[in-house]
Amino acid sequence: MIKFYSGNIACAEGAIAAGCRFFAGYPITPSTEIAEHMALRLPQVGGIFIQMEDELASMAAILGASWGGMKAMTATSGPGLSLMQENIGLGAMTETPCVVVDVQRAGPSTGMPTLIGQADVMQARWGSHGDYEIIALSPSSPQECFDLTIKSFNLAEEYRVPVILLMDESVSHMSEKVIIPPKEKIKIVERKKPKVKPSEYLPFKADDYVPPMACAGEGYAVHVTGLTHDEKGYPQATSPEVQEKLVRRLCDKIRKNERKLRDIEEFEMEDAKLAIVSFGTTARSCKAAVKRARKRGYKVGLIRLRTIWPFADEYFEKIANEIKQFVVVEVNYGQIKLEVERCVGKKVHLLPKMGGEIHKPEEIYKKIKEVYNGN
Amino acid sequence: MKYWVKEELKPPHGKVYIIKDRCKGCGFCIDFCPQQVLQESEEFNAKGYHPPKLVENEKKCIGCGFCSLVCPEFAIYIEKEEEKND
Amino acid sequence: MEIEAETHPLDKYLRTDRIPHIWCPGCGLGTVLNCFLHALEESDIDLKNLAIVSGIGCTGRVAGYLNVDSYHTTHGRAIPFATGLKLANPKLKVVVFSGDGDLFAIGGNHFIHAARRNIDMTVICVNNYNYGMTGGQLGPTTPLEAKTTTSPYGNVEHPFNLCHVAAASGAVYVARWTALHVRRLKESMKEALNKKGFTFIEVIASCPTTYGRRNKMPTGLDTMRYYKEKSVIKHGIDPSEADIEIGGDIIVGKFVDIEKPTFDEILKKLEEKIK
Amino acid sequence: MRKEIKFSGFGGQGIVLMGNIAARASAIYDGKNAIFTPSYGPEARGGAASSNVVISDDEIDYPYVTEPDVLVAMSQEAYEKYAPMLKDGGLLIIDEDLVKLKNGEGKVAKVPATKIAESLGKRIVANIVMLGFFTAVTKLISYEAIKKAVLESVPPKFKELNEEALDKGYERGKKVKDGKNGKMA
Repeated sequence: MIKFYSGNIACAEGAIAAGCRFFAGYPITPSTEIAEHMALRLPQVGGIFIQMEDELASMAAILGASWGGMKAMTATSGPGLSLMQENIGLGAMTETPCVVVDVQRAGPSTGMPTLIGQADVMQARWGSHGDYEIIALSPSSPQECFDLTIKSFNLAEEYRVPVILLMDESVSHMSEKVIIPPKEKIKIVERKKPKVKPSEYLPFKADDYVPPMACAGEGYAVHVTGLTHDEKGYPQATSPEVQEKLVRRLCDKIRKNERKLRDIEEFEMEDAKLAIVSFGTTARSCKAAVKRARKRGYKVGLIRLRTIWPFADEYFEKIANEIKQFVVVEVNYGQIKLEVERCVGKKVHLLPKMGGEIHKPEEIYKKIKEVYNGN
Repeated sequence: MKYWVKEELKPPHGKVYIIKDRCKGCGFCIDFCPQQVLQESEEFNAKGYHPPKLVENEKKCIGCGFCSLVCPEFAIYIEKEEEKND
Repeated sequence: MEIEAETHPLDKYLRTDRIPHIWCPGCGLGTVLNCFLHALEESDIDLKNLAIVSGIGCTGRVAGYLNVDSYHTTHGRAIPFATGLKLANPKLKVVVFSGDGDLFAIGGNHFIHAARRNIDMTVICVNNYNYGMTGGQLGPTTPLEAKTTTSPYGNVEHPFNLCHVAAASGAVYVARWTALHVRRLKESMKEALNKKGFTFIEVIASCPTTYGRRNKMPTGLDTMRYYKEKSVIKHGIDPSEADIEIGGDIIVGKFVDIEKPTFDEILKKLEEKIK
Repeated sequence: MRKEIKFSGFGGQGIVLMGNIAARASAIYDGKNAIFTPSYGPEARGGAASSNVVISDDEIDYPYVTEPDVLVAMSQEAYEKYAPMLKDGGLLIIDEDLVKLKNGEGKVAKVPATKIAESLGKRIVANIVMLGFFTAVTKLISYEAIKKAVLESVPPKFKELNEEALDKGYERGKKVKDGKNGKMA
């Protein structure tokens, strides 16, 4: 089926296709159409839409719904994501599958509510207090808004972690062709359930990093707490040993699977001497610039990050020697640039924008020429 | 109905059970027992509190269960003795 | 002679491997939880489908002691978490147990909106007039002039009358008791558990360690005796007439018991309509 | 071949819908690549409204309109604001009763879209008249495609009216294109 969807609508449809049956949200530009579309669609498929009183409540509600056995999502923008952070931490600590869509606008504070920003990259990673790992994906087209929303749900279920879909205002409002595969062709992942009797079940004991999850009403009488807890789920808030084991596992279940979670589009990278690194709508401009530069003989390629977190450390470490120069193009003042620099161990060039618009291809092309020719 | 009057006149009776080591000595059960059948014991429990004990004339407990409800530690409960007519 | 026992008949409702609980001697919280266990025992509630949600604070620990699906969430957010839980699985009987600070200061907005929506859940607020776990700071229910660690010269703020807030926000059942009114509290808990809609019970309870000793009631027993002296039962009165003041009567009773369609009932009707 | 189109006018004329229909027609029914981006937010309430379409046979990377090949202006304010953006040699399409041209225009096509809509009894379909005209004049979208896209965008009871509006505009456009009315300068 071919549809003509905006990124926001594609995201909402992707959620429905992924099996999301609970949405709690609070209106905020530029994500509002996701909530509106969920309000329209969920009652048609037996799902629940609730507009909460704020983003804190929205985030708490989707955690509750997830423990109630439903796949759940909220959608917001930067200011709302800030308000959700404490409960994103609760989601990480209690290993609650859920999806948080952040349609990025320009900040800080209220910033430019109707225009693009890409500066929530670090907020998505480090927004809540304490050590934890999270997964974040970033789409560049309405098609990817659909596909990556489904993927977000699948990863949330597989890894039992909140997954953040880092959209941006541009991709959220542009409309483009979206191909919706038939239902049976869409891969759907469900959370692992316990196979043992309630008396033998340890709700936070994991054999392969991710424990099976018993939801409310399934007879397992699980205690779930944001306090440091043992494998039984009981608070052990004064035991550094329990903390060590728990937090290490919460982080390692993502870190140790970085390669599996990695999702990168390489364009013209085979013989590239200079690599552009970008994500989201901005990457589209980069692609146009790379095409132009290639026509003029520049050996330049594009690395587009679809998975932002966990960061592809190993990938960048590996290509650090082959690629002479890196240019990161992003609508912020160098958040991904810092990550690339950390991995490749040398100076990385930055072409930032503070927000309100994406780069035009000619700006990027100009930067390519400059860096390539060593000016 | 004539039997009803006769039976009700016989006061009910309760057996008092105490889980001594759970007690934190708040005194609620002792203070608010309508029959005043409880008092603080001299003995210390494992946590160093004085759990309650029955006063001499234990027959006064009517098994109302107030102590069982008011205890914050789930440390005391009542079993109503069967009301027999003998 | 009293009989020494090892276990309690209501232990089946508790995670006994976590007892004794962390609450201080003379704290009313254990009494409230105990009444709740009795209410469960006397109700027809399927434990498999009972879920307890708490926020943060001393009362927030209730969830961890009950041997059912229980969720100890973040400060103030028990109600929205419970909202999601209940809507996602309508079979559940969801009970929120939390304190006055958690439910009415940091979480106050969620309380009024859940009541407005008539989400089918029971909220039990243990009101001890202060933030106990952090050492006795003033809270949204601290009476005017009461001394706390952040009102060392006496509280200068007017407190909430929680039952008035609940009723005004749309709760279908509103009752207030003290921790001394154990039988009536237990009965109210049974009524609330068996009623559909947003039901609310405020329990005024002692906090000797951080509130009582700064306010001339150094033990739990002092506070309970005060309740005995000052409590007046007035069923059915307008809860706006049940403000709490230092030295004044503590008006208790069942204030509201009305019928109103719940959020999920209305939603179900809507789903039928658009089919 | 990448073509950029900007539809513009004032709030309430259905400018955003025009762009959406045009891009959808091209993407779904002509099988081309097309992107639609609305002007968005407070700036879209009152004042000059615009919506943007990029149509291409190839993959569209940069999604925005910067130098329109075609500018459709349905208000004076929109014309004055956006005309300077028009690409050299680009085509300007105006509602001739609502826009007074200044000097130095290149190619211009004029249509009394609002008047035609009023003659059909509904001023509100001026945007559809304009879409029909645009389709005939630019040939960037096929008639069949735009018709399907229009009809699926309107409520059933207004299908007939919109079809008529589209056709009126299209007929007018064909004449202009063929030079019969001589209005395409």
